[in-house]
Amino acid sequence: MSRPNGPGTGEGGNLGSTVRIGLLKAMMLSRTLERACCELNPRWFPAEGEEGVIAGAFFGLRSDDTMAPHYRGPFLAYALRGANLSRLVGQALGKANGYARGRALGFTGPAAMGIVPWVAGDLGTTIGVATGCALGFSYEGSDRVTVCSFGDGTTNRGDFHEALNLASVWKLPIVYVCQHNQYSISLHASEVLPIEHLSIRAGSYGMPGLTVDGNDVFAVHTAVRDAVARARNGDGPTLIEARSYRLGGHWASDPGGYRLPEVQEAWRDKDPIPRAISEMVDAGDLTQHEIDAMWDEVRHAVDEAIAIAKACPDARIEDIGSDEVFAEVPDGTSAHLGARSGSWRA
Amino acid sequence: MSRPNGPGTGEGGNLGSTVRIGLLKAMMLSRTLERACCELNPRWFPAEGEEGVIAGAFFGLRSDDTMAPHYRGPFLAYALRGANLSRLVGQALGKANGYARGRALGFTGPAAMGIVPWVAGDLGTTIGVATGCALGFSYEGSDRVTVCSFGDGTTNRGDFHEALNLASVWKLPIVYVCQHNQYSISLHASEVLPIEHLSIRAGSYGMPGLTVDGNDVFAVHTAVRDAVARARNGDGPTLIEARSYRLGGHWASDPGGYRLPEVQEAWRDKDPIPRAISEMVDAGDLTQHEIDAMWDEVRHAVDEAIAIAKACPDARIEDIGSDEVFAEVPDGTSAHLGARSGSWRA
Amino acid sequence: MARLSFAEALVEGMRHELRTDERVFLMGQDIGKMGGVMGGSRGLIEEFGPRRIRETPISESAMVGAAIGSAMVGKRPIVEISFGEFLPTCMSQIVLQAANLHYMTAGAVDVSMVLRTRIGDGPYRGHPQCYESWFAHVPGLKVLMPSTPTDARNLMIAAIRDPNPVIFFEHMWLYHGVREEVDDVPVAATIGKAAIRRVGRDVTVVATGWMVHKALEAAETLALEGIEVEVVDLVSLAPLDIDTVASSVRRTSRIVVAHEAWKIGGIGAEVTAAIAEACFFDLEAPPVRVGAPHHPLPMAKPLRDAFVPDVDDLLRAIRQAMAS
Amino acid sequence: MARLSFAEALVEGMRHELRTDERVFLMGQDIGKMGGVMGGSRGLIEEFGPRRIRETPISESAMVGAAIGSAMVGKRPIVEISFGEFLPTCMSQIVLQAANLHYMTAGAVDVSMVLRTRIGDGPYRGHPQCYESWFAHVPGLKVLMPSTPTDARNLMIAAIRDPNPVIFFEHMWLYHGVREEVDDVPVAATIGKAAIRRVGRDVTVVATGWMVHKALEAAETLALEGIEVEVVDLVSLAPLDIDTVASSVRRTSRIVVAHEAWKIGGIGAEVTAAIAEACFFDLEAPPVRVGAPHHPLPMAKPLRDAFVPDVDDLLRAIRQAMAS
Ligand SMILES: Cc1ncc(C[n+]2csc(CCOP(=O)(O)OP(=O)(O)O)c2C)c(N)n1
Ligand SMILES: Cc1ncc(C[n+]2csc(CCOP(=O)(O)OP(=O)(O)O)c2C)c(N)n1
Ligand SMILES: [Mg+2]
Ligand SMILES: [Mg+2]
Repeated sequence: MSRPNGPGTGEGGNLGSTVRIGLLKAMMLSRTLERACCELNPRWFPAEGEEGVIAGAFFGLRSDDTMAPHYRGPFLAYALRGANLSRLVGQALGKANGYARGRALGFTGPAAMGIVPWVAGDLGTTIGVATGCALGFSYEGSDRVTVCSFGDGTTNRGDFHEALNLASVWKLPIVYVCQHNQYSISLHASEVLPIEHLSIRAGSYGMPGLTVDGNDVFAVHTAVRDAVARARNGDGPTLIEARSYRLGGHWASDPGGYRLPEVQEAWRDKDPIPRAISEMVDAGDLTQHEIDAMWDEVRHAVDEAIAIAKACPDARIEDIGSDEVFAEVPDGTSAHLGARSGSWRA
Repeated sequence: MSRPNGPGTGEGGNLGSTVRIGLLKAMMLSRTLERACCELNPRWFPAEGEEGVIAGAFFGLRSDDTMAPHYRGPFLAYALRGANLSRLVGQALGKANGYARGRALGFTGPAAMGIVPWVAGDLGTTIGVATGCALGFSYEGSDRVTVCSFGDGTTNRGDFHEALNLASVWKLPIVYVCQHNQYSISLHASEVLPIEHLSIRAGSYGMPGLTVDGNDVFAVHTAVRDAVARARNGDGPTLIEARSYRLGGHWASDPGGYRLPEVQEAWRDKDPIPRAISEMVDAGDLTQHEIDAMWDEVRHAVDEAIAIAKACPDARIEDIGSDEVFAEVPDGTSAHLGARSGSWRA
Repeated sequence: MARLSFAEALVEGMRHELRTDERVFLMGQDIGKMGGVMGGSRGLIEEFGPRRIRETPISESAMVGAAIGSAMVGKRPIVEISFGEFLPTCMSQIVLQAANLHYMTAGAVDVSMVLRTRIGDGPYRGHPQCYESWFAHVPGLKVLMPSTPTDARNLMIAAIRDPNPVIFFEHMWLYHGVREEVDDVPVAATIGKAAIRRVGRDVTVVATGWMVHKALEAAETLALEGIEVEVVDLVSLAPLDIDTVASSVRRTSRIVVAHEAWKIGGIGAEVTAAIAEACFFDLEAPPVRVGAPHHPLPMAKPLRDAFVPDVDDLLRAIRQAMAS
Repeated sequence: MARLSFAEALVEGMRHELRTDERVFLMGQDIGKMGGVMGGSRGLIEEFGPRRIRETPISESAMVGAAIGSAMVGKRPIVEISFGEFLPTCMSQIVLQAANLHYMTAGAVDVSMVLRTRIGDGPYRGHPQCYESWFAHVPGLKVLMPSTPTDARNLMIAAIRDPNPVIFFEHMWLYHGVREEVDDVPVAATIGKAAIRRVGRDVTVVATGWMVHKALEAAETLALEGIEVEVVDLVSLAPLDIDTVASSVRRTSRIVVAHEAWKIGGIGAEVTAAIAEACFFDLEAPPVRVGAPHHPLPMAKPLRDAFVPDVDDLLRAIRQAMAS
């Protein structure tokens, strides 16, 4: 694995056993939760194979930090922040119990928990918003940070460029994690990216950039943890390219005829979860028995969440309407006429 | 002068005497023409000091290549393409004899001559259009190329990023020249750019990037000539950062109170025109007498252009209207109702 | 006569021009080996290969810039922005470059490009924003929204041949939702003409895209009650064929304008205002507009269904127009 | 009472909030040591320093994104897009992020930001595009266009305090072109209210920005002929105070709607359509719209002058409204 610019992989040994167990469990939860969503919703975006990146990026943040996860696999980030699993599954199903009451895309996050939510589908724009959260932290002089992830294909959007430049000029406390799964829908990275390593793009902004093995959750987490520490310390942003592979289709029902089954199989062998498990068993962190118990626990939690979500009513038309188009203007600041029509139907 | 990525400066000796004389004369023309525009129009954008970049970038192209010059000092590029000086001066004055009949910004180019014209003021977007010209050439399999220049500040626009990436993915025949004058209006590069050398941004697109001394017209031209040859040869785009300094204000009447007079004076001493002259006199290319004659010739041409332009009527309201909002649809392709109102006044 | 879906008809139109004009090519994301977004370019990569069916990075602004520049040097690009929701990412190229170039250069260059994009609610629940009225506001753009397979094919041909920038809106519900016998001989349709889809003497309903079909359904229902609805399909939002609408209104004296975009500031505002100006003394009742309610577009299916104006909304609006 | 220009009043409004609310800061290009674009932030850097008056790169989309994100974590950013012509470069942030966030999160976050920008013809001959109707079409945005120094200051204060995204259009001709005695005590104006600038019984003229002043001039002229014009300044384009317009029209029975933006698809289309719906039986004459002709905005001064609707255009329109 090349390291164009900064420290690299293989520092998993650095992490204490509690953190390692936490990372493994996070990956297990992500795998289980996202598989369930894929089964329940054929248009869900499978994150299978990329759990090392997601868990490594969002594990261990402070509750006052903000998270802006990529749309592929974000439920883990929300869960780490304390989101209720049945409300998340409800979102994937379009149920009334979702955090956005069915208004936003299913993969949106609970914004009140310091999550940059998905309120639209235009890739790249959330990178700018996440950067703005970091500006807010810098402005207030706090040591809060933002972690923002996005796909490899999204780094070709102008918004990526503008946001990273601004973050560097202002030395904002943000860590950018590229969840590099080698694909943008049907297009392989080699068709749309003229470079092998996205971490080199950090050089355009004078920020550290590094490439890590995204299927090594410990390596990802070590890199992000160090970058978070830099950011907290006022030393500015970092770009981390975490290389992995999208084992599933672009969406759950995508037959993926645009790629070779043998390549897919080869990547299946690099699955980050068995890899972490075998490392941890070898290191004596966990026994096979404990691992089985962790799977059981995670499966039980997800099954319960599914049962609750399924029992919920579908999103209700009473929940759309002109309320909350605008936040209410507090008294004494400005009187306010409000939107013209009070009802949701024109 | 640093050279992050590729060959560098000081190859002026490479150039034949005819080319060297041509470059000098081009700089003289640019200086004279643009000074006149500044005198005639307080909102003109002075290019004084940056002639090395402009002449070096646009001299010696084929007539079937396209040029997309930066808005600061583009008249030289147009003149090299054969534009009529009095029509250019007319544009700066808002006269009816301008190429766009007063419709476009004064610094717009004669599009029919293979120039990407300025039809709006949003910086960065023309980089995408210029890249499209190169796509057209690549698509048709010709060896035509595009040279596109822009300011240092403009490289922070998302459009810069998207265009250079696309050009590299498709190996388009285009040379990007950053006319780095260290300022974006009142902001020094150090306030808005987190890196010293913009040529490093080429690395994000896997294209060659190099930094040249923009006040050394021969160095600029050598670098562009080589990059043009690469592009013609099907080897793809290049980014050249040509470092110079804006001796005047952002616009002619800008007092420029945001910078130090002593720095300005130091740069005045590096003026690319006396520098080229003294090199050429030393090398025996030209005598002082010949140089005086060149200045006379250029001044005469510009004086004449001014006189003609001044005598022209102002842009005429007959020249606006709904004609040419749309190009006419040729017979047999599709009947066409045209715009609703035939007159220019609603 | 082949029975074509809307999507197939679109592909037929592009295929015809790709075959007959070497200058024509298509750029977009996932338009090749995946078969196109929602099948919107199915089969083209096999016939024309990657030089003419060009996959692009996620760089919408550069994509449109590339189309403009290549058009300026004589090509006839079709650039596909996968969904209308992504138009805000490339507005400068569209409204400041493409729209201005011919006029601002006093006619020195043409920008013969087509920008195709998918909008509207449909089987695919994502990215359906309907921003078409923005483009109708900006001079220099032609803005089309076909509602039938025949128009999809023949307007696509006309758009490609047109020497001007054409924004081509493809409604997602129509894609696989309507089929029609389409004449075997492709012809270039006339850009800038509205179409009367049903003749009626009592009330004029002006609609776009999927709403045209809903209006025809509403008309069937009302015919049973003896109300004869004339349905005008705008087809072209710019140039706007207000003459066809006006002459219909002069016959019916009543107008309802319906679209899926937000009512406030939608193209219906322009049609209503233009008719109020032109046909004030012909109207016997206030005009009625139907459009989406003024809040952001929700995503869950029941909310989406409630958000998008439907046949009931049209029936209510038409009855209101008939009431006074 | 101080006599303030429009630009000075804007700065006063920002200064007041910067002084009283530590969460408020301003971002933009050339807003500091240069004294602001056209003096639009003069003196602020001296008083508040570079932490609160933040110079930015030429990255409009990131600037708006930065405003949104910082608002989400509790700040009150004002982001300055130097000119309206650059709004197309940051549309996604405005219409898909800022506008949607509060609604789509079911109220979980507020986006308390002001986006200020300069539009319209004026002493500065560049970048004057008037795209305001695009924003009025999109739910979730408040859209303001003051026409007087008092409103400039007091609406700026209200916009900064408002917990929602407010797009604040500053007309360039007004900047140094109008002065007014402004009450010493700054107050937050009410957002969403139109203002009757002149009372008249014969015809209602609805206008925005500089056109309000032209309408007042036209009204003076027509008063000499015995025609009493009521001038309504929209002030707020979203929410649109159609009630104030409608009650004026109910008194006068005639309406002219005027703005500097292109007539087709401008905010005047919405006002005209809404009034045609609401006041159909009150109107005695067809509504008349005044707006820019439907071609791109030319740059040379005489062409610009001819392009921008003027007092003569208004006089003609008002006489037309009075004729039938
Ligand atoms: C601006 C924009 N353009 C195009 C799309 C359509 N689209 C949705 S997902 C996707 C692929 C994204 O690739 P990447 O960023 O690598 O993320 P991945 O799906 O691989 O996780 C595309 C092109 C979009 N959502 N937004
Ligand atoms: C998108 C956009 N944002 C802001 C401006 C306002 N503006 C005009 S010139 C300029 C400075 C440009 O700097 P640079 O690219 O370095 O070119 P220079 O003026 O130094 O030649 C700015 C910010 C603009 N024209 N377009
Ligand atoms: Mg990817
Ligand atoms: Mg510069």
